[in-house]
Amino acid sequence: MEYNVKIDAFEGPLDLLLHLIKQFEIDIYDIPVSEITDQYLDFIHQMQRLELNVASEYLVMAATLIAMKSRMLLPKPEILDDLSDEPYEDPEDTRQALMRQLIDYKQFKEVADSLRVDESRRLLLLAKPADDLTDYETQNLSYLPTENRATVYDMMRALERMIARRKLQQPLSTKIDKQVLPITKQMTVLVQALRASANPISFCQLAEHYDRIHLVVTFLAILELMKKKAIICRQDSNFSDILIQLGEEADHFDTDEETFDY
Amino acid sequence: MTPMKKRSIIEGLLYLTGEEGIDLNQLEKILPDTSAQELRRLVESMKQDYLDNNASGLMITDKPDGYRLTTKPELIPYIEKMASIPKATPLSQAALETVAIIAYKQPVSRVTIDEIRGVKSERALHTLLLKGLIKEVGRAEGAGRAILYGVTSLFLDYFGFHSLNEMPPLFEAASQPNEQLDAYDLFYDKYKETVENLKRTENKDEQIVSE
Amino acid sequence: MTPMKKRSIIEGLLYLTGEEGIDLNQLEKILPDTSAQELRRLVESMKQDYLDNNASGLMITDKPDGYRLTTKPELIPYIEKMASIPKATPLSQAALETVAIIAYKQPVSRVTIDEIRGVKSERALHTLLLKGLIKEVGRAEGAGRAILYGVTSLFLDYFGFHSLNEMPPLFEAASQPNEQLDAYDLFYDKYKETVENLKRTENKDEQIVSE
Repeated sequence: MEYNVKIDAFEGPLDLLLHLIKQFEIDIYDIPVSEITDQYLDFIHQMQRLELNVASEYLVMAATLIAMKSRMLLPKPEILDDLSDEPYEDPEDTRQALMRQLIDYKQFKEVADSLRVDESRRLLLLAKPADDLTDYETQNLSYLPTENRATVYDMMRALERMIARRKLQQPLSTKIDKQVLPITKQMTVLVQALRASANPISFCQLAEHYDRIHLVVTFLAILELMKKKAIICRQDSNFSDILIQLGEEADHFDTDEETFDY
Repeated sequence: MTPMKKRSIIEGLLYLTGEEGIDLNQLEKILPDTSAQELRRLVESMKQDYLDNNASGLMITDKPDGYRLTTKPELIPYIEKMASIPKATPLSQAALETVAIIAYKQPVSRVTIDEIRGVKSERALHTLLLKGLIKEVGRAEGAGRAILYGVTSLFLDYFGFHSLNEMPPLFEAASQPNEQLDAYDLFYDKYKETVENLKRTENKDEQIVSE
Repeated sequence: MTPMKKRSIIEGLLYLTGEEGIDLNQLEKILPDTSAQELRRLVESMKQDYLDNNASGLMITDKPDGYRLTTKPELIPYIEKMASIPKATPLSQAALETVAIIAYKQPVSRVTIDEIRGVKSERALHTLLLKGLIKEVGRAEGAGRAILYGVTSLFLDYFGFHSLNEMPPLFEAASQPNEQLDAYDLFYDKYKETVENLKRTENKDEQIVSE
């Protein structure tokens, strides 16, 4: 059995059970306890073997399934002892309850799927932010209506929208961060920048426009260029700014295979 | 005032209000000599004109109690090229499931949602509150007085519904667990029906999207 | 691509970029098979069409190196009317962003707020001061001695806090980095897919819209 699906792909144990029910063509209205338990445990074990973090709620479900399966194997006591410390739990009741829970959850999952379709259709229609019409207000601006007041959630939502907007305005989005920024390329960029500039460039100057990943790559590029004597770095004292200028090998350094990229 | 003039005012206001859009009753106040019916007719004919006009990239879409100007869907590939235009992030699967449960079971507590989903829904609830799709609608009786949640009108707007009735019809089936227990067979039939309905609407949706 | 289609794209982008407007060279990048000269001609003819069309409340105005969509001047009385209707959300997005930043970062100068928001906040600050939600709390050290702002007790009262400590932690509220990233990635893929679909069926787009 191949498991191409990661446990992260599931929204919890119920979701995983629904997946197994679908995969093994199990009748959701008459779930065979033994089979579903085996499939479920098998999956969890595979995930653990792959050293994937299996959240506790998956393990709780595993325990429930095992308990149900083992009780099914035992004969039902002929006389029910209501006074015993552990009242008898009919495994059939547990099975029915689980089935109802799964059916219930499945419905909402299906609704969620249909909402996803509605959402994606909706996301194709874009509108601009509303203009601030404060300048056109003829009434007294200091009036702050107490009905329909803005809430803290309105404020948080505004912040969230602002962050989304800002993310897109930045030269490097999250998406691009993840892409390879080759050190070799950054080395070339640096040397070109130094050639274009009559004076040495300070490290702080380089750091100005970059995010963290960019900065790390730039720093590594500097180290690599120093090694190849393509640049010379100077620092007057501890923690003072580092000045970078072209070195003797600047015209014929080559970005060989030794240089690893991130 | 000529209908032309009225249309120009409506267009201008739709432009300014952007994603917030404009309510029908706001328009009534701004154009007091115009009945709601006439306004509705005017906007509907504007809608049609935008759609018919291939030289226009704009269209009027409905929002609860009003209208909003948006770009046409076929503009997306070109809009994508403009980094400065923010794009909305869709909801996570967890958030979608959670909001679906709230829509059918409201008012509903976090514990009930957790039980139905079989996992903690705290983060999803938080996201939905922040996006304004759900709100606190009260407190449960009894110990703990748990917060109860319901959907907002923004929920309808976000998914393009005019009312909750437009949601897939499993409301009765899923919301009354006790009845469900007693009338299990009935429930089963209803469920089948719902699944059929869902399949049918789903196919239709796919058609629209992929056409 | 037909000139009609190009016009629709330009109109859509002019709408979405709103007050900011769009630069000619941005348009050149988005419509690469179109020369700057042709674009200029296209926009000029669009300009004329808006002016000639009495049913339209919009016009294209020039800005340095580009264009911007605005409402026609004769709409001002109606815009004023709309601005004076009490709103469902009494604070604009700009005002909410600004007051949130002040609440978390106070004392804070206008320049810092502008940097965080990426746009000028003068108008929002003015509104907030008038409404009594913020106040001047001092002056920055150094050149310029910029005014520093903080929130007022009316702010706490209005949003129902007893103290600023009751505001949601900023990190949790504003970022939720993991979920957002996931959602973003998911969206990105979906979005690509949609774009591909759209490209494939570009000629049939009008059908979708009119459905």
